[in-house]
Amino acid sequence: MTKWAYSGITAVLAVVVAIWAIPDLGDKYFGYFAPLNDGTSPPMPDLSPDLFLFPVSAQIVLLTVGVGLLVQIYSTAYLGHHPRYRSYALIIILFLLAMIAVVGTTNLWVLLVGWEVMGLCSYLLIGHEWETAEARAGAAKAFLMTRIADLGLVLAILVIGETYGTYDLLGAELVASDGGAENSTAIGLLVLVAVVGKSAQFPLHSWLPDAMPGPTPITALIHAATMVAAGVYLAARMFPLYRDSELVLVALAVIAGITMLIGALFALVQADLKRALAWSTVSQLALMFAAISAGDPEAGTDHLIAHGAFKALLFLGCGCLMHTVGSSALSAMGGLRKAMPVTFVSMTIGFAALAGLAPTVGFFTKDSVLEALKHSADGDGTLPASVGQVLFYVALATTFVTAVYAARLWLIAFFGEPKEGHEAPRAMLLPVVLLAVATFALSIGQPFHLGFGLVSTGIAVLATAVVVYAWSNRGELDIDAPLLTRELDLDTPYTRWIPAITREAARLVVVVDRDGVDAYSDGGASGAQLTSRALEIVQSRNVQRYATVMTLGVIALVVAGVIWT
Amino acid sequence: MPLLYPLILAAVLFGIGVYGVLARRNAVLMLLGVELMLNAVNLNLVAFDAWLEDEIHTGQSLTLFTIAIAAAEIGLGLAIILALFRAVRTIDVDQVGAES
Amino acid sequence: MNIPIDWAIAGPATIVAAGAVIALLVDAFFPRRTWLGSGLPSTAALVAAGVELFRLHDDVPEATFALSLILLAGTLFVVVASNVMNFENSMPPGEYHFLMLSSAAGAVLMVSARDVVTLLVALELLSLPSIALVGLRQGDRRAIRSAWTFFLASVVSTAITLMGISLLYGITGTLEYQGISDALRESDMPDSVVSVAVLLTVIGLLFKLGAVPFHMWIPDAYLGAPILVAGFLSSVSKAASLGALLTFLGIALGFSYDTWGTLLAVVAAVTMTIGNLGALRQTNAVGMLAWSSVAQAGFLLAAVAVAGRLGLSAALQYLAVYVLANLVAFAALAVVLRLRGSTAYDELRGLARTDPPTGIPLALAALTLAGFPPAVIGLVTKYVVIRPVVEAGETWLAVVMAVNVMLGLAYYLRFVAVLFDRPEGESYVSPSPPFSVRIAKGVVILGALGIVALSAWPDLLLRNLP
Amino acid sequence: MTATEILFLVFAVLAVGTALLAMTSRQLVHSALWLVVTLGAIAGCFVLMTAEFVAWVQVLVYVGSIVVLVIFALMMTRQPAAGPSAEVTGNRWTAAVLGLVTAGGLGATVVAGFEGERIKGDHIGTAGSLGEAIFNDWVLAFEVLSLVLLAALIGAIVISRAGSER
Amino acid sequence: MITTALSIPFGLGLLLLVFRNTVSGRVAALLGSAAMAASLVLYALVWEGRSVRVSGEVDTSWIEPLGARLHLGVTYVSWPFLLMTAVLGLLCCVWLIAEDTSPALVGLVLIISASALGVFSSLDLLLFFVFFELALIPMWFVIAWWGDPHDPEGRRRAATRFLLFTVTGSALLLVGIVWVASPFGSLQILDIKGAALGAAVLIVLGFAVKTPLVPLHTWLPDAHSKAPTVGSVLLAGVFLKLGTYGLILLGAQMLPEEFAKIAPYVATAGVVGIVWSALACYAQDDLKRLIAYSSIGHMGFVALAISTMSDVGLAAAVFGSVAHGLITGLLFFASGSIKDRLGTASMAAIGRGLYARTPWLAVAFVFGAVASLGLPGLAGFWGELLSLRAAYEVGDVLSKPGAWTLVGFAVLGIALTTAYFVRAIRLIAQGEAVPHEGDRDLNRREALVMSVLAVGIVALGVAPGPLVGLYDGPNFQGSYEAVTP
Repeated sequence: MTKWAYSGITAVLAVVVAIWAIPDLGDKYFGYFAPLNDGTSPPMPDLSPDLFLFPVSAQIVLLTVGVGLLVQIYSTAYLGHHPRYRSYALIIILFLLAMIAVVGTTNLWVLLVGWEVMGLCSYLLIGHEWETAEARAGAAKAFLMTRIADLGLVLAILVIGETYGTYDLLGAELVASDGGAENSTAIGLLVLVAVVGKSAQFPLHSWLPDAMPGPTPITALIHAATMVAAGVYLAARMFPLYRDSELVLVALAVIAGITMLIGALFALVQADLKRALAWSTVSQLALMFAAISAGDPEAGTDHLIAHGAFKALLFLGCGCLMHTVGSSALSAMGGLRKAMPVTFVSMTIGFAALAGLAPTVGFFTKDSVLEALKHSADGDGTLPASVGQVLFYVALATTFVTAVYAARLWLIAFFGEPKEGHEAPRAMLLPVVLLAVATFALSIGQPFHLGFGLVSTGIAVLATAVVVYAWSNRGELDIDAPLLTRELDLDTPYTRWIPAITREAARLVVVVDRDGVDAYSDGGASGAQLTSRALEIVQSRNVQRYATVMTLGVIALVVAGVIWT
Repeated sequence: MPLLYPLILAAVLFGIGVYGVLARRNAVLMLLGVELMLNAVNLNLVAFDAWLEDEIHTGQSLTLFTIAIAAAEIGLGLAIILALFRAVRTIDVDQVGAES
Repeated sequence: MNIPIDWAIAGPATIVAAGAVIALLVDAFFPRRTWLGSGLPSTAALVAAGVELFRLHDDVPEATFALSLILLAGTLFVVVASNVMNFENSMPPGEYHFLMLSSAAGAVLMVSARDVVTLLVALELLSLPSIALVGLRQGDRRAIRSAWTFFLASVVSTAITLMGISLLYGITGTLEYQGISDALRESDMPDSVVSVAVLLTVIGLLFKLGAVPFHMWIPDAYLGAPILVAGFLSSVSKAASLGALLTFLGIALGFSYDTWGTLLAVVAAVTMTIGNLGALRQTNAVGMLAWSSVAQAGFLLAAVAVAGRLGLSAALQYLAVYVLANLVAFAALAVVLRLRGSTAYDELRGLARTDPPTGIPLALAALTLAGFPPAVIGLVTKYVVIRPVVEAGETWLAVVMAVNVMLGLAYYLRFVAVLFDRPEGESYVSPSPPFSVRIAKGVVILGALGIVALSAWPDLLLRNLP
Repeated sequence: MTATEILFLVFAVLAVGTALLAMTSRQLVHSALWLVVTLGAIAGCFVLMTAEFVAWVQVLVYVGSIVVLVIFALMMTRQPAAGPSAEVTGNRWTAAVLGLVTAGGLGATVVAGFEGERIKGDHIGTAGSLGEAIFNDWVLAFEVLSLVLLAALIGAIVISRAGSER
Repeated sequence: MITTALSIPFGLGLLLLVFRNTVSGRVAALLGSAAMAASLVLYALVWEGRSVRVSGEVDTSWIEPLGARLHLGVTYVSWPFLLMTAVLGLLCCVWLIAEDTSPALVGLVLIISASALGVFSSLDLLLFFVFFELALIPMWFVIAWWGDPHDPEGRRRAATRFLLFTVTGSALLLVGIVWVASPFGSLQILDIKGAALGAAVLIVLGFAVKTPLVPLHTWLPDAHSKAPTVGSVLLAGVFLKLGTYGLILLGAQMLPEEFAKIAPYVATAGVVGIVWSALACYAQDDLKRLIAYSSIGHMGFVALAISTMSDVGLAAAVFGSVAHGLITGLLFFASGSIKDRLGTASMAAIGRGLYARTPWLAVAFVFGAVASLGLPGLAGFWGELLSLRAAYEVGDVLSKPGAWTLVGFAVLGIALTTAYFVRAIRLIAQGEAVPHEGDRDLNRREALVMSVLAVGIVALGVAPGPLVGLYDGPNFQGSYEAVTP
C-alpha cells in the first residue's frame, strides 16, 4: 500500500544522512577549519551546497531524520486515510530536507533557503486541515510571524557578507574567532530577531501554541526536530559572530528569562494537553537560549537534542491519547492508565524527562544548562554577573514550575477513576516506545554535575510532591488564574492592533489612490472637456462675435508685442 | 502741413470703421464699416507717400490697388449678401447664424 | 531704387493663372459640364507649372521652390480628387476649377513675393476665390452662411493688415522686404511703433493660417464648404500663408527675429492647445479635421517661431507631411460623403472593415497627423519639428508640444477606433462606384501609398526638402 | 497755420462727423449717403496731400460706383419692418470700446512715431508720375490685381447664381 | 539575424491581421507560436558572450539627415530582457491555441511582442522610440476589444487611460531624446555620454510613467484588470520592462552624471511604491487588480536597484525584471483562467476552497504567490535580495542614511507583501469549498503554459548564477561610468 512508500523514502533519506553524519560525531566543540574566502566585496550569491557538518550539527541532523522517520511511520496510521495524505507526506520530506539544508551547509544562502522553506512547509502543514478556520488562522499567523523574523536573517546575512567579504559561514567565523569580529552588535541583533521568531520566543512566541490545529505528528515534528530547533541551532552556530557584544547577550538573556517563566506558567494553567505541551516547548527553548547567552552553546544544543527526543515522545503520546478519546482537552482524558499501559509508561518517562528527573536525559542536560547559568551568575560567563544571577534564579523557578505542570498533566491524563479505551495501532505505538528508549539512551555519556543534580532533583521532587498532595486532597487540579489563562493578553497586538492598523492604512491608501493620486489626471481630463465645451459655446456662428474676438486678439497681441519689445 | 493731421484722422476713421463692423446689425452696413477702415488706410498711405516724397509712389500705387481690392471685395461681398438674403430671408447678422 | 520684378518666379503662377482662364473658357464654350472636361485643362496647367518650376530650379531660392512644389502638388491632388463631386449638378465645374486655380496662382505668388504690395495682392487672389468656392454649392444655406462668415472675417483681417502695411511703409519708406530690413536696421523709430506695424501686418497671414484667436472662421467654413474645398483651405492656403510668413519674417525682419519668435511661440502654444481641445468633442470627421488643422497650424507656427535661428527645413518638412496626410483624409472623406451622404462618426463606423480602400488610408492619415506609428513619418516629423524648438532653448514650448501630442492622440485614436469598430446594423455594401469615384479612390490610395513609402524611407522626404 | 491746413482740418471734421453719422444712423440709406460725404471729404484730403490722381479715382470708384451698388443692395435686401434701434446689435458697447481703443492706440502709435514731421507738399502725385510708377515698378502686382478682379467678378456671378437656384 | 528574428513575428502578425477572416484561430495561434519560438531561438543564438560589446550588431543607414540609423544589437543588459520577452510572447501564443480565439488577436499579440523585442534590441534613440510607440495602439485594441467581456465601457476607458498616460510619458521622453541628441549630433545610444539635466529629467519621467513609479501608476491597475489574460501578461511582463530597461539604458548608462542627481528621487519613489502598493493590495478584492498593484511593488525594487548605479544594482534590476516577468506572467495566467471559468476576478465572488474545487489551478496560483512574495529558492527572491544588498552597500550616488532608511521600508514592504498574499490564499484557495458550475481544472494547454513558467521560476531561483554572472566576475569591467554627484 502506497502510504508506506513515503515512509520508505524518508527511511532512505535517514539512512543516507546517517552514513553521512555519523562519522562527524566527534567530541563536542565548535571547531573552525575552513579556507577563508578573502575578497573585500562579497561575491554574487549562489546556491552551491557547501556541505559540512560539525559534531553538533551531525547530532541535530540525526535527530531530525530520526524523528522525521518516526513521524512518517506514525502518520501512516494517524492520518493514513486522509484524502490529501500524499501532499502531506511529501511536504514532510521537503520539511526534513530543508532542515538538513539549514544544519548541513556552510553557505549562508543555502541555509537561508532551507530556513524559509521550513517556514513555508510549516505553513502548509499547520494549514493542512484548511477547511477549519483555526487551522487557517494558525497557519497564517505562524507564516507571517516567522517570515517577519526571517527578514532579520536576510539582513544579518547581508551584514555578514559586507563585514567578512564572504557568504561562507566558516570563513566568517574563522575571521571572527581570530578576534576579527566586527559589527557583532548589528549581526547579533539581526540574528536574534531571526531566532526569536523561529523558536517562538517572547515577544514573537504566540504563533507556536496557535499552531496546535495542525496534525499532532506535525506538531511533534515542528517542536522537536525541525522548525524551532533551527532557531536554537542558528543562535548557537553564529555565537562566535556576536559573542563579544554584551548588548546582544544581555538582550538574549532577558528574552530567555521572560520566555521561560511565562511559558512555564502558561503551561501550568492550560486545560488542553497539546497547548500545554506547546507552552512547555516555548519555555524549554528559552532555557536553551539562556545557556547560549551564558556563553555555553554546547549546553544549549545538548538540551535541544534531549528535548527533541522527549518532546517528540510526549506529542506522539498525546496523539495516541487523542486517537483514543478523540480530543486533546484534558477534561476528556483521565484514568487511561489501565486502558493504555504502553502509552502510559512511555509518557511517564517523557514527563519525567520534562521535569528533569534522573536518570532521563532531561535531567543531565538541564543540569548542564543550570551549571552554565551558575557560572555566569558567578561572573565568569559572558554575561554581566547581575544579569547572570537573575537569570539563574529565574531558571530555578522555571524548573520548579516545569516539574509542577509536568506532574499535573501526568496526573490529570492518566489517574482518576478509570476510563474505557484501547491502545493506539502499532504503527503509532512503535515510535512512542522507541523515543522512550531514546530518552534513556541519550543520557549515556552526558556530563554529570553532582551539586546541581541534587538541587534540581530536589526542586523537581518537591514540586511533584506538592502536586500529588494537592491532587490527593482536592481530587482535581484546575488552577483558576484568569490572567494566566488569558496568557497576560500578550497576544492582543498581533490579534487586534496590528491587523487593525494595517487594514485601516490599506483602506486609506485605496481611497487616496483613487481620489487623491489620480487628481492630476482626472482634473486634467475634466478640465480639457470643460474647455472643449466652452469652445463649442464660443463658436456661435455669428460673424460679428468672431470679428470682436479677432479685434480683441489683435489688441492683445499688439499690446504684448509693445510690452515685449 | 503736419504729418500728424492725416494720420490722426486715419486713426479716428479706422476706429469708427471698427465700431461699424462690430456694431451694425445690417450686413451691408458692416461692409461699409470695412470700407471706412480701408479708406483710413488709404489716408495713411497717401500721407506717408507725400511725406517721404517717394519717387516710385509706393504709397499711392498701393492706395490705388487698395481701392481696386475694395471694389472687388464689395462686389463679392454684396453678391454673398444677396445670396444670403435669398437663402435665409434676412441679413440680420444675429439671425443669419442663429437658426440653423 | 527699383522693385525687382522676378518674372522667373512668376512663371509658374502665370501658367496656373492661364490654366484657370482656359478652364473657364473651355467650360464656357463646350458647355457639357463634364468635370473631366474642365478638369483636364487645370490638371495640364498644374503639371506644366510644375515642369516650369523644375526648369527654374536653379534660379529660384530653395525654400520658394519647395513651397511652390508643395502648393502645386496639393492643388493637383485636390483638382483630381474633385472628380468625385461630379454628382453635384449644383456645382458649376468650370467656375470651380477657375476659382481653384486662380487661388492656387495666388498661393504660388504669395510665397514668391518679395515685396509687401505683391504679397497683399496675392493674398487677395488667394482669399477671394476661395471665399467664392466655399459658397459655391448652390442653394445650400449652410454653404452661403459659411461663405459670409469667411468673407467678413477675412475682409476685416485684410483691413487690419493694410493698416499695418501703411505704418510699415511710413516707418521704412519702402515695401520691399530687403529694403524694409535695411531701413529698420538703421531706423531710429521707437521699437513700440515698429512692433505695432509689424504685428498688424502679420495678422492677415496668421488669419489665413488659422492661428488663435483668428481661427474661429475655420470650423464654420470647413463644415459649410464643399469638402474638397475645405481640404484645399486646410492644406494649400495654409501652406501659402505659412510660406509667406516665413519669407516675410525671414527676409524683412531676419535681424530682429528673436523678438517676434518669442511672441510667435506663445501664439503657437495657445493655438495648438485650443485646436486640440476644440477637436476633443467633435463627432463629425470634418469638424474634427477642422479643429485638428488649427492645432497643426500651432505646430507649424512653433517651427516658424524658431526658424529665424535654425532655418526653414523643419517647418517645410512638417508642412509637406501635414499637407499630404490632410489631403488624403479630406479626399477619403469626400468619397465617403459621396457614397454615404454624411461624414458623421456613426456613418464612418467600421469603414476600414467594410471599405478598406477608403477607410485604411483615412486611418493612416489620422495616425500621421497624430504622429504615431505605424505612420512612422508622422512621428519623424514630430521629432523634426520639436528638435529646433529644443535647440532654440524654448524647452517650455517643447513640453507644451509634448502634452499636445497626447491631447491630439486622444481624438485621433477615437477616430481610428471608430473606423475599425464593428459596424452595427446592416453592414454597408458599396455598389460598384462610378468611374469618377474610382478616380478619387485611386488618388486616395496613391496618397496613402505615399505615406507608407515615406514611413518606410523617411529619407525620401528629409533628404529632398531643404 | 496755412490755408491748406485749415482746409484739411475742415475736411477732417467733416469726414469724422459724417462717418459717425453713417455708422450710427437708423436709416440704412441715410448712412450710405452719409458715407458718400465721408468718402468725398477723404478725397478732398487726398487732394490737399498732393495726390490728385488718387483723389479722382476715389471719387470715381467709390462715390461713382461702389456706393450706388451699396444702395441697390440695401434696396434689394429691405427687411420686413425691423423694430426701432434694431440697426445696432447688442454688441455695440463692446464695439464702441474697441473702436475707441483702436483709434487711441493707433493715434498714440503715430504720435510716438511721427510727431513733428511735416508734409512739404511739392511732390505731386499726378496721373503721369503714378502711371509711370505702376507700369515700371508695380506691374506684376497690377497684373495680378486684374486677375483678382476677374476672379471676384466670376465668384460674384457664381455666388449670386447659387442663391437663385434652390 | 536580429532582423530576421524581428521580421518573422512582425510579418506574420501583419498577415494575420490582413487574413483574419480566412484562417482559424487555432491555426493562427499555432503559426504565432512557431514564429515566436523561431525568434526566441534566434535571439538565444545571437549572443556572442559578454566580452563582445554588441552581439549580432546590425547597423545600416536609415534617416541620414537626422543621424538616425537602423542600429540593432544585443548587449549584456538587453539579452535577458529579450529572452524573457520572447518566452512570454511564445507562451501567450500557446495560450491562444483554442477554437474561440480571433486570429486578429494573435496578430496583435505578435506585433506587440515583436515591437517590445525591437525596443530591447535597438541601439538608436529614434528607432528605440519608434518601437516604443509601435506597441501602444495594438495594445489599446487588445484591451478595448478583447478585454473584460462584462464591462465594455470600463475596458474602453481603461485602454484609453492607459494609452494617454503612456503617450504623455513618451512624448516627454521624445522631447528628452531630442534634447539629448541635438547637441550631440548623433542618435547612437552607445556613443552618447551626458546631456543637460533637464533632458535626463524628462527621460526619467517618461520611463517612470511606464515602469510605473508612484505617483504615476494609476493607469496600471485599471488596464491590467480590464485586459484579457494575454493582454495582462504582456502588459505586466513586457511593457513595464520597457520602462525599467529604459531607465537602465537611457538613464543610468547613457546619462550617468545627470541620472546620479535624479537617482535619490527615483529610489524614494520606488520604495514608496513598494509600501504603497503592498497596502493597496491588502485591501483589494479584485484578484487581477491585486496582482497589478503587486507589480508596482516589484518594479519599486527594480527602481531602487537601478538608482544605486552599482553593478550589484544592475544585476538586481535585470534579475528583478526577468523574474517579475515570469512570476507575474504565471499569476496572470492563473487568475485569467479563474476569470475565464467564473466570469469574475472578485475574490468574494470566486469563493473559498479552490484547493478542493480546482486543485491544480489553485496550486499554480499559490505557487505564483509564494514566488512573488520572494521565497528564497524561487526567482522572486534574488531580485529583491540583490536590490536590498545594492542599497545596503550604497552605490556612489545614494547617501548612507537615506539608502538604509529605504532598505528598512523595503523590508517592511516585503512583510506586507507576505501578508496580502497569505490573505489572498486564505480567501480563495483554502476554506470550506463552495462549488461553482464554472469549476474546471486546468486543461492541457493551460497546464503546459503554467508549468513552463513554474519550471523557469524554480530554475532561476535555484541557479541564479548564470544570470547574475553576467554582471559579475573578474573580467567584468563596471557597467557604469564612475559618477561623483
